[in-house]
Amino acid sequence: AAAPEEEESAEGTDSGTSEETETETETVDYKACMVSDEGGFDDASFNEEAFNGLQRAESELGIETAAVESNTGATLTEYSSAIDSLVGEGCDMVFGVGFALATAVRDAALANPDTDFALIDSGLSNDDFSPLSLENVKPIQYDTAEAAFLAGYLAAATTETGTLATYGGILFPTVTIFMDGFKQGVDYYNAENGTDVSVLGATDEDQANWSATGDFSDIAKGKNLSEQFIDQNADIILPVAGPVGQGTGQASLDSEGVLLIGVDSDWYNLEAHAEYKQNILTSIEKKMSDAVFNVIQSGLDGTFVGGDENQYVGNLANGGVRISPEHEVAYPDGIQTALEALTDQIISGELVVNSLYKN
Amino acid sequence: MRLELKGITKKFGDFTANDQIDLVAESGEIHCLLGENGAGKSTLMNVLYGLYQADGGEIVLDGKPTVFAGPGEAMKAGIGMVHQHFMLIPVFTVAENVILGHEPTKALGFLDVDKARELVREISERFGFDIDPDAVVGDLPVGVQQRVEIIKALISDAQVLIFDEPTAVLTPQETDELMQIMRQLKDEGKAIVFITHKLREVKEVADKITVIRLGKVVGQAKPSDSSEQLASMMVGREVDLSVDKQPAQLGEASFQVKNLTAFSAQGSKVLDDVSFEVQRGEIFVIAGVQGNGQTELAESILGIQDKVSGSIKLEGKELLGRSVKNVLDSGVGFVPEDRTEDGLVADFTIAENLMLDRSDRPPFAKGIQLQLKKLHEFAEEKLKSYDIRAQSIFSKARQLSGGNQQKVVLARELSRDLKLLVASQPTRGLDVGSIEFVHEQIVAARDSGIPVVIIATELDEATQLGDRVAVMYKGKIVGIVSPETPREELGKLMAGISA
Amino acid sequence: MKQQNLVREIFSGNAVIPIFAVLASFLFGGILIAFANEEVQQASGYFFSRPGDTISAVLNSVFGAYDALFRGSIFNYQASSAEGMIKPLTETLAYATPITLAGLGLAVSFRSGLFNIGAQGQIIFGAMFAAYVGLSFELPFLIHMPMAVLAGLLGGALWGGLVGLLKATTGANEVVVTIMFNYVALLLLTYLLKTPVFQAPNQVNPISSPVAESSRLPGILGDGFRLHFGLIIMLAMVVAVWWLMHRSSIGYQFRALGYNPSAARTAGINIPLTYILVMAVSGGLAGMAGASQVLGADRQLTVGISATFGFDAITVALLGRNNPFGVLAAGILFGGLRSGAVLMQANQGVPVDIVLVVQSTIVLFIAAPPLVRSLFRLPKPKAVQA
Amino acid sequence: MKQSKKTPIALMLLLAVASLIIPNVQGQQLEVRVATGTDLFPIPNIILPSQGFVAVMLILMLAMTALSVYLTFVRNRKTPLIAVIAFGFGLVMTVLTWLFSGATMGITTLLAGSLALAVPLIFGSLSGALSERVGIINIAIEGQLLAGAFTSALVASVTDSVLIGIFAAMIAGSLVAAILAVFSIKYLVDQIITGVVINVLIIGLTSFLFSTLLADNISILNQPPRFERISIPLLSQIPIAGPVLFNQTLIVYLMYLAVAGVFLALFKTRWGLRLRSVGEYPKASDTVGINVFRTRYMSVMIGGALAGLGGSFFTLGQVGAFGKEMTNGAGYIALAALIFGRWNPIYAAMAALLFGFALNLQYALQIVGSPLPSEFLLMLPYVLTVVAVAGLVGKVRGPAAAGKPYVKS
Ligand SMILES: Nc1ncnc2c1ncn2[C@@H]1O[C@H](COP(=O)(O)OP(=O)(O)OP(=O)(O)O)[C@@H](O)[C@H]1O
Ligand SMILES: Nc1ncnc2c1ncn2[C@@H]1O[C@H](COP(=O)(O)OP(=O)(O)OP(=O)(O)O)[C@@H](O)[C@H]1O
Ligand SMILES: [Mg+2]
Ligand SMILES: [Mg+2]
Repeated sequence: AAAPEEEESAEGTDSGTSEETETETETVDYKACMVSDEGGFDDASFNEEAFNGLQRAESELGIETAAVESNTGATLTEYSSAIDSLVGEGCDMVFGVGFALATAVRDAALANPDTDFALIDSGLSNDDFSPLSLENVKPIQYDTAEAAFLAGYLAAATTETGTLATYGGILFPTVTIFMDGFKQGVDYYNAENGTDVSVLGATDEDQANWSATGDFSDIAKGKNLSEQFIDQNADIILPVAGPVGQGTGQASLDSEGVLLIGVDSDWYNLEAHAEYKQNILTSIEKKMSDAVFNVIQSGLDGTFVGGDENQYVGNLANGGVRISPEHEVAYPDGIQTALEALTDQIISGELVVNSLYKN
Repeated sequence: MRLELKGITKKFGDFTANDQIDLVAESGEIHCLLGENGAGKSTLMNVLYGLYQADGGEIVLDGKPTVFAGPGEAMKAGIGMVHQHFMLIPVFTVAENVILGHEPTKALGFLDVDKARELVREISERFGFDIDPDAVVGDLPVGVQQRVEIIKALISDAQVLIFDEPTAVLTPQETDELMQIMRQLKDEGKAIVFITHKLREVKEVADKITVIRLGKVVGQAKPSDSSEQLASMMVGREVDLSVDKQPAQLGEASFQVKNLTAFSAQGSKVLDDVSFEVQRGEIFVIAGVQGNGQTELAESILGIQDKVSGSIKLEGKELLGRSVKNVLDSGVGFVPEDRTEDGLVADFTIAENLMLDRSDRPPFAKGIQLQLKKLHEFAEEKLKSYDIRAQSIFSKARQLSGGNQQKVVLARELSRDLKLLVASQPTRGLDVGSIEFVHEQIVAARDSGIPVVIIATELDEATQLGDRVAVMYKGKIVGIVSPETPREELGKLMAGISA
Repeated sequence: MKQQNLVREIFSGNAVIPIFAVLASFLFGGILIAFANEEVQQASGYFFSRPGDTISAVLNSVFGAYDALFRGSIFNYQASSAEGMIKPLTETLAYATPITLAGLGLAVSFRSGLFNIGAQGQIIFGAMFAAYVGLSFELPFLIHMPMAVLAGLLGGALWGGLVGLLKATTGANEVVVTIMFNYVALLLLTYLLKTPVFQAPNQVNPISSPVAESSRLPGILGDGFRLHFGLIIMLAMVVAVWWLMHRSSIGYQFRALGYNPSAARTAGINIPLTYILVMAVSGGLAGMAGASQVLGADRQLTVGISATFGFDAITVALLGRNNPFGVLAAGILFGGLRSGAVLMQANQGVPVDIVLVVQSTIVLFIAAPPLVRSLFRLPKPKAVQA
Repeated sequence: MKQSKKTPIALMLLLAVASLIIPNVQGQQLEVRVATGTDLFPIPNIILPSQGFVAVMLILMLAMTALSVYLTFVRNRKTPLIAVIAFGFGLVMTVLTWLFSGATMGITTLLAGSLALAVPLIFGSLSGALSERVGIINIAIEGQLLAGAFTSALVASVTDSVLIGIFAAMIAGSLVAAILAVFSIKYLVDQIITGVVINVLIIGLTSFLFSTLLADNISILNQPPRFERISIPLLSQIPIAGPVLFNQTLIVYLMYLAVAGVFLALFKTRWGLRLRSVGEYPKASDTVGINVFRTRYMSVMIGGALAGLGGSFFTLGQVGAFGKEMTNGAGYIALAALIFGRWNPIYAAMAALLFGFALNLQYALQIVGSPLPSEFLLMLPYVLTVVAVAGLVGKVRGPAAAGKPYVKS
């Protein structure tokens, strides 16, 4: 059976909020809870995007919520005890945000069959890493490469210097999937148009050798790395490093004609990125807030279905990932239509963007 | 100026270091303060100088009761002090040390270094010192450092000057010079308080003598009193000031040093082809002005001197090039020159200090397990036999007075099976009673049939203790003479004039 | 009169200082908790019309938070089962295990005059070595588990000993080297977790497979609890370190070096060798903390395996005055705060960062008895009065 | 003491590394771009024949190594610093040629970025210098930087003034320093505990205030103005040095002044002499009437103010917003630079610059496409520091009284 959120997920976040805010006072006897990974809920990126879904559910569905933010230096044990505590607090549904929580969610789900769980960015597995399916756990994953592909194509079409760049915080697979899709989009554009646009920071075949700042907190390093990219002629940069990406935004303010691409949510609309929003070409959105909201709603409706076979993989087809609409930076002529065509091809399967979700 | 201390009491915890002490220092007068190690002399002076706050009594300056909240105020009131433990910053130059606290400056608080140098030169000249104002103090031999301390006290033009054992580290000539200076100052109308353990000095310069024991004034003495009288007043019993020893029973020459040459880090020669032999049952004294290579010689024997060549043989076994541990294990007892720095771990208890060089072997360890019971028995025994004055074997070494610290080092070094004893300035800073005891122990070691090497700067000690006396000058042995050699002749040798 | 003396005796003794220190820091933390609380914020909006609301909101938020801290770290009286009630205490001890082990290691080095701030990296090395043994072999439990723990010890000892070696041979300052080695160790771990050396097969994320059952530190109280055999090892190490430092000749030499290196040298102690030994022992204990995490708590190797234990350990070592039993007490305090923090957040929505604030103020107050005395107007102890 | 053989051995080892690199230099030429937008006249790119250039550098390194070997083993003298620097120059140039041969090396950006990464480290190490020289070990640099970063972002956002922002940062930094000072001077708490704990406290406080206050009101509370670049006429037009050093923001100029100022104050003034005496032997200072406590408080707090200023560079100089734990260990690196630089402000600044350069070079390597995984490149600055400390610096001696409280009887 298809997961219930798939019908609705194509809708944007903005459309839902305005009409339903009045329902907020009426409380429902349902509690949804969430545990973040290291970044915390203010990271202007990954965790914040997921947390928004929880908050939206609180205000629109009138449910109760609780959240535990993990500190830098949280251990697996702490993730486990955070989830245990939330279960103990009577949560009906608990979200684990990030692959780091996979083991903790699995153990809690086994111990608490009556509580529903959802796990973002990872599936479940047994100790030997054979896939595991649990009735009460819904994995939520994203084939971000598809949207990143579009962003790469767009960037390749937009660049004036013929040089793009990308970097990660730490090269986790959930990070490199952005960079990889982006690169594929650029290559596709090159092949199609006979151009030679290059992607700095991901030149090597071996993904391990791609660029990274080393952490997800030192914004200054992001700025520095970006300046070097710019010095090597790059004019569009894709930072996949949470808040560190703000450094790229700042670097774009210091040089003429440099653009950046956001990740996780539409940075154009986020206050943290407001200062340089005129330089945001687009963002590769991973619409976790929608998924979180929808899964909560299914729990509330009693339509929640867990299990590996019912995992949710956000992709272009179901609207779980997308690139943000055109804002201030105008796309080159004809690119909008080209992007739409590519989207259709990807959805239809005619065009395959390689990623770890497709092999 | 007249400075009066009335009923000063100072306690450290439950321990009373000064108990109702009265003392007067008057213009144009040298007042000597005598007392055995730990009697409370330095404590009293530190109270006077504002470094310690008294628990009772008062300081009266020209008739006015005064309270010094800190040394700054004492200085302002015209008091200067040469401290027993150097109050010098080792990494600063002589000039920087001298001007600290009253620096000549140019605009914006920038130091006037030229003026500072000038000041040092001026004072040096006035009192006949020869000191390079740009030398780093830590590199200077202690004797020179003491002069820097004295310059510091003199430069502020104080009316009351306190000298706390300045002569413990001076050579006889330097001591004579200092006494000359003190007389000069006295004639200028200054009041001087002088602390020393050397009765010869007391008798030479004192106008008044106050003796304290166990924190209390036990009485006044006259400079004309005999040394024996002064000594027994201090210690509270009869003291024999001459070293009582039998003629040496010489054995074979089991310790041989041949062609020893060493260089300093800067590349200058600090030991220059030194050769000598010491026989079993003989005390071989190395005399000379400090800084002429004695330290390097001792450290070469111990194995911590770098860049050294030649040979050092003990009972036929070459010591040079071996590790310290190996040298000690060969039966070398070593009393270092600087006991607090090299001889003791101040934060260890007396007991712990007593096994410092034997902690890894019987009787103190079985495997790696310490045998604390054995250690404690051993320590109790040493505490008694060496008359170490401490509350218990568990007292920290830092709580001991200097003399008692030295006894701990000697007790440790002499209680091993020795084949050689090397002791540098074993009685520096000790009171007469302790000196008597230490000398007895050294003679006893000699009489047990081992060669003994003593490094001494005190001529009296050298001649009384030694069976032969070698004089070092600029890294060389310039002469080996009998202890009966007249003082003047020895003095000439020490100044580098060969016999 | 007599009773008054007794009261005075109690309040002037050092034993009450920690209690009042905790009290003082809770007061301070309480201000922040109230400040962050939504109800308080709302009620203070109309403070002047109904001040009672604000006050009760403040009290509710603060008491709620500390009640949760208590229930999360010591005893959960609200739990439905007896098991649930004592569980928090076991969690506290589970967290205290790695912190105390690493703290013991640092205490050894601090006592010996070496300022090792590299526990973080040494924990990582211990964890990597233990994980490697735990993942690569199939052996009977009685061989495998001890072997994996020893591997952890070895890993930490090598990484720490290397610092000692550098210091002994080149004089390199251990503070600089250990700071740098922390980063190097973390980067190496991050890299290796993406290579087949550690990364689990069929796994895209940088996580290792769980270590073999036979290499794990077994649970002490059964499945419901996270407390594992590492606690026993830790307690054994407390005693072992005490024995090493105070009853063995090696520890005696370590301390001699720490107090007075030049006297140690004159007494024939081999200084370079002792540097290496100290750092190896220190690193080895931190390495066991890593092993305890991999084999007992997490059971798999992750990038976050060392958490902030290595930094906590610095404070724990010094707070325990480098005395093994003091370190144990301080380690349990830190474990309790870590464990209680979670419930404070889950139950009361108290931001996790407040725990850091409370934790650091507790330490400052505990370390400064005169401050606590003057804050609470406690009488001075006799020795100070004199 | 023997003449240490470390320097020649280190040089020989590094020479061996260099000669491994040299055969791998590919590409015909190295193009060096010096020009930036602000030059007085257009500067053409410098084109160097890669192989030839490397050969010259190799000769330079060989000569310096030979000199060092000769001096150490034959003459028994120390290798002069200038020879080591010349060797280092040759080595760096060799590595750069290897990396950039066939591509364009933007030397100006590379150096400017190194400076930017070093700025907070330098301020931090100045704080360390002022504090440790007076006898208080300063582990709390991290907390001082972070407090400065947070406060300056908040205050500059609210007041819309960078100047008020940095002023506030300095106050915040010195308040953090005051905690360190009070606990270590008055309450005799171990200085290292105090430092470590202060860092935790400040991380907790700033993160707490960030999530409860800043994150919800970004546009009012966390969008500070940033420093404008001020280019100094003439100086800024010197090739390379001009844009790197003299087309900078106010805070960088303040840094130059601070380094020079702290150096002069410490070593050339009465104040500095007294301060250092307190850090070496407080009792001796006391005996000449110097107020040990006041000197300690003053110096530690002035240091804190400088570190606070350095912290504002993160927010007002670089990023334009505060982020949780954004200093990310810079305080510890600054501490390492301080020790590496032997507690001397100028050497410490050079150590920080070296670190900044290594960090930035490593990014350049990532970009040019290196055969090594990013983690290994990220290790470069840390490993390089260890190599430098072990190979070239060796044993250093800090202020003798650092870490020891002064207690009067
Ligand atoms: N800071 C202190 N704390 C505790 N006890 C101390 C302190 N300073 C000195 N004492 C003790 O006070 C006594 C007097 O010490 P003081 O230094 O005044 O002796 P002294 O007469 O100068 O001896 P010496 O001739 O060895 O210099 C000694 O027993 C010493 O152990
Ligand atoms: N600044 C200086 N000016 C003049 N001579 C100096 C200076 N520094 C050292 N010397 C001389 O260098 C030699 C070695 O000095 P050092 O301090 O090592 O003496 P030492 O043999 O160790 O004697 P001590 O027993 O005092 O320690 C001595 O001759 C000393 O006088
Ligand atoms: Mg004295
Ligand atoms: Mg000497």
